[in-house]
Amino acid sequence: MTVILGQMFTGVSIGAVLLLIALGLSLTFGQMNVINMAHGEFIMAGAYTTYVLQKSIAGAGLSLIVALPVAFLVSGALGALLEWLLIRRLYLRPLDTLLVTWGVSLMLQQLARDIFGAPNVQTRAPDVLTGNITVIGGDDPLTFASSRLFILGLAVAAVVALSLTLRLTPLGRRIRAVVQNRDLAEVSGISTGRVDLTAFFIGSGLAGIAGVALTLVGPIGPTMGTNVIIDAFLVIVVGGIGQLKGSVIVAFVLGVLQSVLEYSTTVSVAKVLVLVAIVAFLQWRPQGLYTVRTRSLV
Amino acid sequence: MAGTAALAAVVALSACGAKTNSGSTSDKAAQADTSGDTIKVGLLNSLSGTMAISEVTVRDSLKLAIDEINASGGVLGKKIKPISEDGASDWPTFAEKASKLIKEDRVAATFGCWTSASRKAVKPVFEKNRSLLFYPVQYEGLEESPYIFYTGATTNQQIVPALDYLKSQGKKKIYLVGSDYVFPRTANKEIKAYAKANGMTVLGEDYAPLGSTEFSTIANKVKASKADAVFNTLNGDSNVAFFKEYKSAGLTATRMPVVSVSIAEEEVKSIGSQYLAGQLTAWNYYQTTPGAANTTFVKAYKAKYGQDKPTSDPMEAAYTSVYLWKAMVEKAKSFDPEKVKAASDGITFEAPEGKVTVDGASQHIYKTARIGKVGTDGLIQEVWNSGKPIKPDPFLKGYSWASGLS
Amino acid sequence: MTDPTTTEPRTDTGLSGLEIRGLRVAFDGFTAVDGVDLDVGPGDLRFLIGPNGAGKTTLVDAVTGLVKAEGSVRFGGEDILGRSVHRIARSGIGRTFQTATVFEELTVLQNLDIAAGAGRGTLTMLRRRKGVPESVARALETVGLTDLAGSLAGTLAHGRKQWLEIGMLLVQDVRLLLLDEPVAGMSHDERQATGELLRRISRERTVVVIEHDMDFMRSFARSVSVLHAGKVLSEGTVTEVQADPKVQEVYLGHAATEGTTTGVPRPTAAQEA
Amino acid sequence: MTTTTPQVPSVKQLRSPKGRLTFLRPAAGFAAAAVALFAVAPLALSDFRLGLLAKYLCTAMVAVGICLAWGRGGLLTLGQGVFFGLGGYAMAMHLKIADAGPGQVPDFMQLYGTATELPWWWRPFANPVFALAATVLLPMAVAAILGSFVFRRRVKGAYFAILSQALAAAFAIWLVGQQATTGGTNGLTDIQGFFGYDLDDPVNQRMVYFVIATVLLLLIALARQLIHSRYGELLVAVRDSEERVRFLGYNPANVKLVAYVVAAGMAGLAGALFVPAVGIISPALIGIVPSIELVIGAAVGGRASLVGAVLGAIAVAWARTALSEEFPAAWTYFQGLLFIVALAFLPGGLASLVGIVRRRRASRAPEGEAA
Repeated sequence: MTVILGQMFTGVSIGAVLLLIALGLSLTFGQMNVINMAHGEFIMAGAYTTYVLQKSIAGAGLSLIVALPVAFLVSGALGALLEWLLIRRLYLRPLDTLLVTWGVSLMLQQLARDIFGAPNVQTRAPDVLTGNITVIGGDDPLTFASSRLFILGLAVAAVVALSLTLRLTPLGRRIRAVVQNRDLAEVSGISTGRVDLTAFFIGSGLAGIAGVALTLVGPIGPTMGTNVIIDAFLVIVVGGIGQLKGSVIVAFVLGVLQSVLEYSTTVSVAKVLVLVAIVAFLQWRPQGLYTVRTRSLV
Repeated sequence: MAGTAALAAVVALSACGAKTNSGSTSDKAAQADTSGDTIKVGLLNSLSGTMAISEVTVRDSLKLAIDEINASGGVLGKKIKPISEDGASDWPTFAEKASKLIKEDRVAATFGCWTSASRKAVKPVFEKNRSLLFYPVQYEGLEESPYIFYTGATTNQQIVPALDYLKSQGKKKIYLVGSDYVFPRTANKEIKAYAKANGMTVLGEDYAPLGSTEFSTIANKVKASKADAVFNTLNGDSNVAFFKEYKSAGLTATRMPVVSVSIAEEEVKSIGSQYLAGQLTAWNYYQTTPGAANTTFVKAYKAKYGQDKPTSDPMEAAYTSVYLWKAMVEKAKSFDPEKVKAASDGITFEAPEGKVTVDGASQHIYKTARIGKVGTDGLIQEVWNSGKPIKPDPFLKGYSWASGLS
Repeated sequence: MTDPTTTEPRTDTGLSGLEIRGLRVAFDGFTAVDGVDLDVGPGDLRFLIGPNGAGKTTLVDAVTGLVKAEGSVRFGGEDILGRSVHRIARSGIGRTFQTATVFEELTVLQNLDIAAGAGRGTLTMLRRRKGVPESVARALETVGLTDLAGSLAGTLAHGRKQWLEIGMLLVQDVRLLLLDEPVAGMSHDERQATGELLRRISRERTVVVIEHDMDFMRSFARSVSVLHAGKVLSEGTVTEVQADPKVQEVYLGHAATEGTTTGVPRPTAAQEA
Repeated sequence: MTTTTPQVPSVKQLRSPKGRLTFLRPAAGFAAAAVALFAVAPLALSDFRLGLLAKYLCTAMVAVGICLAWGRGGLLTLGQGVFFGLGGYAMAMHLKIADAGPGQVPDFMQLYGTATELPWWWRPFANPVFALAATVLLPMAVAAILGSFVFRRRVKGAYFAILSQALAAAFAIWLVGQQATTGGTNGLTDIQGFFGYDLDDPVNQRMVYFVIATVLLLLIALARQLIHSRYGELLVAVRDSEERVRFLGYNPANVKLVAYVVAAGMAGLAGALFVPAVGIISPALIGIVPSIELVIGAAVGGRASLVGAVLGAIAVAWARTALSEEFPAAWTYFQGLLFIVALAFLPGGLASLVGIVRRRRASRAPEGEAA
């Protein structure tokens, strides 16, 4: 029983990590339809930000808290720069965007290697986040890892903040207007260029936050972004492009599915099965879990 | 069009060379370029991609040895000129670059490779061209290429002693965790055979894809198994995630120690002693290994690359390999690979890990096995060693339990 | 345009009519077409008019299989509702879109050749086009694009793209043409020419035109259906419909007071003769 | 406009728009390519460089398919690594069986598996005819099954791209997991012979090069025929406006499927020939990164132009070798920069430069042939 509950929690926590790394993409890919392969490197930038801050801020807890907003700004700025320099030239050419940003990703990885060295770097986690919380005591205790609980909380907070921003603020309204009808938004006096830039800033900034969270559970190195990027895209695609709730549901479903399969088979087999399940699902619902029905041609 | 095809067919047919099994393979081994007052050697390491994490340090260490040798007069009066190539963590690229070093640069010997996959990819290249490769990383054994010198440990110098150690500590139930590639799978096969013969039980065996960083399920499984110890053959990034998850699951080095065979000082530094303190490693060298040779090596390395840079077993094995090659060349009085090979048996070197001796028959080296414990300072302290260098036995012929393995 | 006498009458296919019963199309809660009954007789030149949002384009979308609909659509005696788009096309129904959609990176000739070829076998498809198929040459002349056969369709002026589209329907050999605002953005002369072209075509095929241009409608319509809020409001000849008080109230009344305006103003595409 | 009279003779003009020259130009191009590949390259390059060229030509074969499927058909083919791998493994399996000799199993199976006899799905590959056919037919079959689902369900654009990548990742992970029967991460290495010819021998290596060059030219000719056929015109039409094609009575899914399947077959053949040229096939050649790299060559050269895509693929592969030899530590900067500059600022690839130059020359001399 505790094994099953523990495994369910594991699934949810894998889902939380997936959600956090995919959340930024729900803006840049989901809303703006930009396949940004350098998104993984923005996650990396967030993680390295944590590492740099720890060198100047003594307490591991404090530096982690400070790292969240700073990483948001650093990765956000990188994203805005990328949008301004390259992506705005490529809005109607999705595959070109993919290939160009892949080139950017190669360069950012090499840059990280030259600045921080090829080996992984180390960050200290605050002690409260390296242990676990006992939920059911006894011989066979059920424990939840506190780092995972922190990431789950962070993911939920980020989702709430993002959906409130999109729904309630003038900026959010402008982003949604541009997404739904770029030309109409333009003639209604919205500067679509600036909205694109802001949306990209926020989306990439969220990647930075994901990077901070990943320092608690994974390695911090030049290639850390490439390890997660495809999973993140899959969450958005399966959830339905432009659908925040779809991404949330899919992240947790995939997390639980993966943890169950990992437990009953092996990690490799689980990975293959999850990917095959996704391909099969997209045959059934090619537009993902949630779609907006329109009468447009495409 | 048809003309082109016909032309090509004619050219192709007229150009056919030797058949397989005809026994008359061409005798055009690439000749090393020994003119000039320098001698070129190849450094073949991944400088980009996932494996760069580890292999860059090996390249640095090779360069240190070459600089030292050049400063003291070179080899046979020639300065060594290193040609560095990037294997890019991609096996076919390794093969391509190995070819380039041998055929284009005409190097006298090549140093490098890390993963077994990259070694397997270049092995035929070195064999076909009769050129020498010095391979500095511990590996899964079961291999003896006539053109490769293995200066890292084979299984009976690392894994078998680690199992002996666990057995002597009374750890009977073990759990195997590894990356999904050749070394862990082969090593685990050997571990299972050993366990069967020595009254130990293997409670579980899990593999994660290379580069995988999601280990919460594996940590759960390990925890649920209630094993005495974990034998860890994970590689690279995965180790970081695994140990963070291990600690989060409430597993400790005192209750369930993890013996790792791919975690050296460099990895300890990137994972953090916060997560690793008290865990065990199995190697032939640590930065803390006593001896004058090691003191000099560590001091020289830090002087060249930075005080915060640790030294590790593969780095040491790489460093040693250059000196071994120098000694072989000087004994043979020639850079010719065949003569170097012939001269190799019995060559010794006071390496940072202690005295090593080349076993000419297997082209491996005698090495002392050392079990270490990670300290809170991030250094690894030796807790046990084999007392004397162990004779390399890549096919485990001297172990009756291993008879069914190869 | 060519001289009307040069178009030879076709004899291979008889004329077919369109019969729509109780057609309904709903998008997430909004009913765009709400129980339309519509009969277009064989060889008719029917105009569909109505204010924006009346459901004209959606009706055409439903008939051509682009959107899901309830009810029944019979063409030439066969029920076609629910078939896939390309099957409906093969049963002899062709359409154009509000914005001319020709294959811009292919030549006029290639455009027409593709339109002519839905029934070609594999081997023919894998061979190069040699020369100009008879039907394509005829269509080129009918729509007056023979001189421009080698130009890329993307470089054509707006009006000529519309003619190319109509030409594509001709070589496709459809028995029913559904044209969505074919003269939008055309000059007066071009409208005149297009109207005459449609008149000629409707001798051998059934034509349905969605239009906002009332002058154009008055000049060329053989019959008219007025759509309003997803329903058929009125039907008959131009005079009958214009006289219908319901129509005057919702639509024409407004236009009638303005005399001969052309409905919604549209930018005129640059045009060289 | 309304007064234009039909010009009857113009139809006759259309039959041969530019006279016989249009036929001669590609023939001259082919002749030049054949001379370069069969005479210049073997004379000018060392054995090692010729071997590398053979490898580049294999990526160029994939680019031919990509030009067809992506450049002409608009399909974002980001999973070509899968088909390349299927072809490569089919070929390597046969060569490994042949190397092992009758009744024996390949070396790695003895090492990693307990297998004393071939697994059932290896056995048919002992037959050279089956294996050769499989190198092309297996990828085509997989593409046909996948494509018929995907295109019928109208999975497009970004979805198709991400889906292809997921598939490439899954295939690579699966191969790695099956170490005892696929060689795992190592892949199938140390291939000695090629249908009885010893690959050690430089003469035979040259023969492999000539075979590869011949096949590449044949594939280019095949692709050229397809592109200039009625099908090729239809494919462009589907790329530019799928709905419109549907209203003309075609099923665009089938049109796309043909291009996708042909491209897969070409990638499979490339993978098969890569094996004797390089002597290895491994999961590292199949996953997401190699799949992207295969596309990038075509993109840099010019996806819609056959010549551009082929030369682009060769140039990018060559640049990778040259840059990494020259700057082993910093070459990824240059590589990244090359992709960015070529793709962001030259959407038509390097091939579009030719067009720009030609247009400039035409505008300078308007009295010349301005067609």
